[in-house]
Amino acid sequence: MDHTSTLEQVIRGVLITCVLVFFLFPIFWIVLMSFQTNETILRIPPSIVFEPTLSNYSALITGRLESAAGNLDIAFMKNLWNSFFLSASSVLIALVLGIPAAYAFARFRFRLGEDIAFTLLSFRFAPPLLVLLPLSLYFKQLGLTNTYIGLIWVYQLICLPLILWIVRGYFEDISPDIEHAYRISGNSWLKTFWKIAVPLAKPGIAAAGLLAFIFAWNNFVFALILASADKQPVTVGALAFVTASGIQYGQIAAAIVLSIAPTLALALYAQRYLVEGLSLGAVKG
Amino acid sequence: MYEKEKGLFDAFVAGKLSRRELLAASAKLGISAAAGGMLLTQAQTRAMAAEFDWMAYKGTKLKLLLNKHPYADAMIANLQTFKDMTGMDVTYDVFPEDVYFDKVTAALSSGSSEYDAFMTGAYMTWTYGPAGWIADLNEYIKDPAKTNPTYNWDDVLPGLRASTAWNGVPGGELGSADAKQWCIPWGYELNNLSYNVKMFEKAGVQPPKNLDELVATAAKLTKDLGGPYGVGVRGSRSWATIHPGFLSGYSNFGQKDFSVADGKLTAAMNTAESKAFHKQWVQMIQESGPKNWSTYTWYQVGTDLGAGASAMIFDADILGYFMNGGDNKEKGNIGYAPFAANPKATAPTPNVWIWSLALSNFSGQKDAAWYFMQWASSVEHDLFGARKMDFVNPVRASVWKDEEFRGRIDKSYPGYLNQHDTSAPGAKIYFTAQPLFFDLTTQWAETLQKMVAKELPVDEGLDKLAANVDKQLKDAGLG
Amino acid sequence: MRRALPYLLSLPALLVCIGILIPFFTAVYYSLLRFRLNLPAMKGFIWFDNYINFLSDAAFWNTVKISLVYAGLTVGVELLLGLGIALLLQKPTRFNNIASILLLLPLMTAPALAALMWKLMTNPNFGILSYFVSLLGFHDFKWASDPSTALFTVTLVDVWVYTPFIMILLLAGLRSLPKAPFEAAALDGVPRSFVFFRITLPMLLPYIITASLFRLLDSIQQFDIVYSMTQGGPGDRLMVFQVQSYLEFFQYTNVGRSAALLIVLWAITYLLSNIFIKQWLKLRERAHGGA
Amino acid sequence: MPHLELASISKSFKSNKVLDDISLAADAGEIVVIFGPSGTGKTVLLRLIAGVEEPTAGTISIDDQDMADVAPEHRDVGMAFQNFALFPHFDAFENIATPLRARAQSAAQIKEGVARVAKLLKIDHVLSHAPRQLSNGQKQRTALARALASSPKLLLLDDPLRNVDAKLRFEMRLELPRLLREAKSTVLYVTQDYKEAMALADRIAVLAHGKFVQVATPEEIYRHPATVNVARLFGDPTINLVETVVGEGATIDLAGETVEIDKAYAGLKGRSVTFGVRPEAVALGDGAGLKAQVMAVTPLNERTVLLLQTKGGAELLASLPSSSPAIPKAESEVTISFNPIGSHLFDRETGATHAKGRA
Repeated sequence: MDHTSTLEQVIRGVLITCVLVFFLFPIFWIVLMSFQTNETILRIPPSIVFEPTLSNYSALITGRLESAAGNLDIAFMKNLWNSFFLSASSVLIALVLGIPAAYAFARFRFRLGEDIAFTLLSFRFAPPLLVLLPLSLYFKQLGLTNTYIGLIWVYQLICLPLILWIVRGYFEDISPDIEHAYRISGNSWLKTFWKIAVPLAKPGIAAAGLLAFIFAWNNFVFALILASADKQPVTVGALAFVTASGIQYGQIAAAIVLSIAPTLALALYAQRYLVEGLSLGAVKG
Repeated sequence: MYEKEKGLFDAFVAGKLSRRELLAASAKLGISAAAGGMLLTQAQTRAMAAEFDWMAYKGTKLKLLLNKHPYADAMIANLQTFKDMTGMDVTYDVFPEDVYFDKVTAALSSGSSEYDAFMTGAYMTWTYGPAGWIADLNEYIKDPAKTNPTYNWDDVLPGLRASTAWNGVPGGELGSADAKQWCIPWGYELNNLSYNVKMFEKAGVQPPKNLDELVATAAKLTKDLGGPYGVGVRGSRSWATIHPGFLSGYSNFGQKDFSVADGKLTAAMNTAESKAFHKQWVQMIQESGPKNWSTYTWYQVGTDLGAGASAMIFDADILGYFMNGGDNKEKGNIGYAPFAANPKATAPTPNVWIWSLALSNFSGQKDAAWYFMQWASSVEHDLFGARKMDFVNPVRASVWKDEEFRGRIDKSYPGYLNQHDTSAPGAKIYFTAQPLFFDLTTQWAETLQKMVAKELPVDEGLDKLAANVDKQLKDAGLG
Repeated sequence: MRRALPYLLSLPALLVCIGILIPFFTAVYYSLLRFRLNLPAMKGFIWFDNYINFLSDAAFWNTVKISLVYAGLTVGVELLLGLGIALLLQKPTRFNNIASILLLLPLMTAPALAALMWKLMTNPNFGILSYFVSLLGFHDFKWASDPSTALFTVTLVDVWVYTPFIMILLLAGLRSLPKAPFEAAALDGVPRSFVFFRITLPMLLPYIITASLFRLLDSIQQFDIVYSMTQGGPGDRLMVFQVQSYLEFFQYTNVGRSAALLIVLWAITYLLSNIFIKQWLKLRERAHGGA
Repeated sequence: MPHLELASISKSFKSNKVLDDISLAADAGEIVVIFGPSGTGKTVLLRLIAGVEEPTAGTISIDDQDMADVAPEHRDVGMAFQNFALFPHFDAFENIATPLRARAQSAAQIKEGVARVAKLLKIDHVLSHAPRQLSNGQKQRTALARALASSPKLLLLDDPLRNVDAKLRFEMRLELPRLLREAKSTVLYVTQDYKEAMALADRIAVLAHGKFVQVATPEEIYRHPATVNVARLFGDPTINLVETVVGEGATIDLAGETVEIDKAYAGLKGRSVTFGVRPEAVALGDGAGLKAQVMAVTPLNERTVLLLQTKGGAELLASLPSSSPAIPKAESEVTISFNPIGSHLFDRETGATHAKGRA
């Protein structure tokens, strides 16, 4: 639409700027904080003039925090790895389980189909607090207490419904004739699913996978209750800087920045697929 | 090592010599202070080894659940000593304070045998004990076969020993003869004033002596300083708002949370005196408390003092202690004062928070775990932590007498020893032990919030609170 | 084989979830008990007394009200804002693509940590936002601390964290809409408002429903932000379900009551999502049934 | 032995019966056009044959083999979809190559096979383009090429010219017969354009309300439509239809005037009928007989269409070759008669054609 007026463009520009400021200013502020000591962060009034320090990051990365109160051991990098491992594996498994199911709900009208789909969604709102405690008993009997496998299993409660419902919508938007054409051309159901349905739903899968990854990454109650300290994610790890002798805002800010980094990288990577999906106008004839 | 010197240090460790005497005697023997320190550590191990088989559980693996706290840091720093002495292996899970008690509840309510011993507060044992999650430690302390002869349980401050012992009867007096020892005090905090000396000088005020003065001084500070506010206290919707300064002041007027008669509890927070106290307290917050008071927890109260946003706090003494160090802007500017809210009171009556060690009932190796607990709460470790680490406040009388510790504190934290020594005799838990502790204190905090926000008049609010509390006590079969 | 296929495809996902959720039934059982961990003597089966007690409990109704208001408010604002932003960024230019990813940053910040940061930013002394607000002349703005602004503040944080979620789903939806109707409308000179309300919005509706459904499920179960910011206060101003049942469980160890609260929450959520899904299915029938 | 045989096929979606007990046999190499207005289940029928849907009842056999348990990929069918259904993530070459790849051909064979059909369909210059870069005509040809590429024994073409512009449709209508003959496949071709049907079909199967109304050669269908509806669907301009009653000795009443019709209908006296006459069967003269006034003259390329009105007010269309020397002018008066070959009587109740019996 080329006939957008200048006035409209100005208004759009102003609106986008407002949006970016609102959503990104806190992030910008956190980034600034991550280069400050507590002393400069806690100035009255706040100011953006400060002498930057890398001490927060070096403390997180080397795992030692030198402070007047003594040395603190920080397991932050381990937490970061746990977060990454738990989120990535959970999303991967959720994709493996969720995409075929999403496809089934999108393509087939089958008895109990909607009921099964709804049941799967309803897991999303099962109260985690209450489920987790009895669950720890069952886990003990199954030998899953304090194992990554157990955690990844529980993480399916976050990832699976999300992937299922978002990807389902995308599958439904793909004309079934495209798949029919491929099958009639002489390809099996499985090959059609793999070569046609999945690639065409890629933007949806990328979006759902990314969101599931983010939600898994942000969770902390599961690991907190079901696993010991060495399997805690970064969300629990970052709280370690809330200490009796004060909140280490600089380190929390640095922890947030470090914990955002992998997700951001993933999002930028997934962006490729999200964009690729945009040109699929033909699919949705 | 010369036998004479060894004898000298062993005598000190056994408590036969005071620190001063030891120093004098070592000087005579020509031992330098530094070498003296080394000898002392060796003596610790040797003394504890005497007449007790520390190696009885050699090879056993213990696992602890710890809160991220300077006390835990001090223990971890000294843990090798224990491992060497006992041949046991000790691992630990450290969780951030924000989520620590959730983790404890999760682990214990599921009957997890993963952890043998864990850190706890005394209030929490009012839940853990009746729930059957923790062991009565009297069975260990009083058993010479299990506890080493130099453990010296009676050295632990009596108020703290009593505060961590309860007979499990709702309303039952803490430390009564039939009480069970649910946990061992490890480090504790009492509530007094910590204040910014420079700000006080600037405004020309002295640390207030009672609540009237506190309200007036805080108001004057707020007005005169032009920026920082007068007094920081906690205000979040939590039991933690009630237990520090608030309850300390409240108790000083002789007020109780409940009255107990015939084993039944009734709310006691709506007496005339209580209402008067609440009014003053609410007025103080409204006039000179933090603007965001109702979100204030330990952290905000401390941060404000350390960063110079508040002129004083009525909260844990060690919070003021922490804010005098680290990378706080006001480090070195913090002073300490004992505080008795009631002008008629003879001494402060601070309520206390006691970080303690408890023994999990689900542990498969309780005897071995007790070995760890008695070491971690021993004079020797307490001394080590108090001298070298931020293991304050120590819970043992003998440590408070230690000159090195006193010297260190007096030098860097002027007035700290005085506030502690003045208040320690009256320091104990002033709450009535009962299972609805967390429910009812949270409601109390909620009521306070409504009063400060002027949504509810004080008198009416307290009457309502009392009625509500009575109903819940009845529902639970306690009232 | 052909008939079994959809079952074969969806069964693994179902089994995996059901496996985890067996304990849910334990929770239902708990809700029928008088069960407080620290009063073991009074444990007993009481049928629906926990639920019946709610009926006469003003605090419970306050919780229901607050939870619904909170969910409605946050989802409503986020939906409008998210839709607006998605429309602004609809054209797949390089700038818009990068902007849409950057806008996901708040979502990538764990809510518990985000709340901690917002708490600092709204601190009256050190907080940059308090500073800005005071520059505008509001010296006494108390953010989450004051009953009259607490809901606003917490909503603000929720909006900050979760609007990007709706935005990205709607953006994906907008960009995958077929182009033909829009081109036709542009050629015919149909007014833009008409295009938006009669073409864009209806076609986007399935995405809007999916996005708001997930937000609603999360929002009505909000915990992290409210708990870190105010713990349900000031007073009982923000006492939402999860915070209340969290306190009941972890602090008061009142398992029976906590379970009953959560089951009520579950039922409300179930009901709401059922309504949404009915709508969603209807739309889907309309969109695909005609072919 | 017919190549494709449908026996009593029915298909329902929930309570909605789309196909109702239809049967059809097609010989190898035969082009059968399934013709009918939209929504009559033509596409569904093709899908059933392709195997992407299952019939509710009945059997489909190809080469005498029951297809009930044969998956679509094993039916050796080529299908072109109305909406093309190109694979958006493959380029045109890969789209066309799909059936060849599935048959595990060598790279060289695939290249050759694609080149062959691409050349045939004149899309060899756009093979490297993605579907979204193709014009509608190119998309349509690509879809057709894909269906043809593996030279399947059975070709199912679902209204392939529906979504292309008029010019291309015209061209393709001329080209397709040659292409389809060359492919030597049995073809089922769905369309709702009667000219397309007439141009392509060996036989036309007219589908209405889930049933075949008539299956016959194009000429037969045109000459002897089975029902009034079939008559109406074929022919441009459409057949003139007048509701009337048969009178004495093969006459009908046309707006108050008695008009003679084919003597073969003499036995139908008194019946309520619809009289139908093709515009080209309306003969114009200037002698005695039924008079009509020429209201309008519309030249349409090869034919010229005249709107006539009788004295009684009945309006009729007549169609003459444009080359005819005697095209009357507007406003002039003519005498009309009806050529028996293009005249029919249909039962007014059932719509069925009355057989032309002996008088």
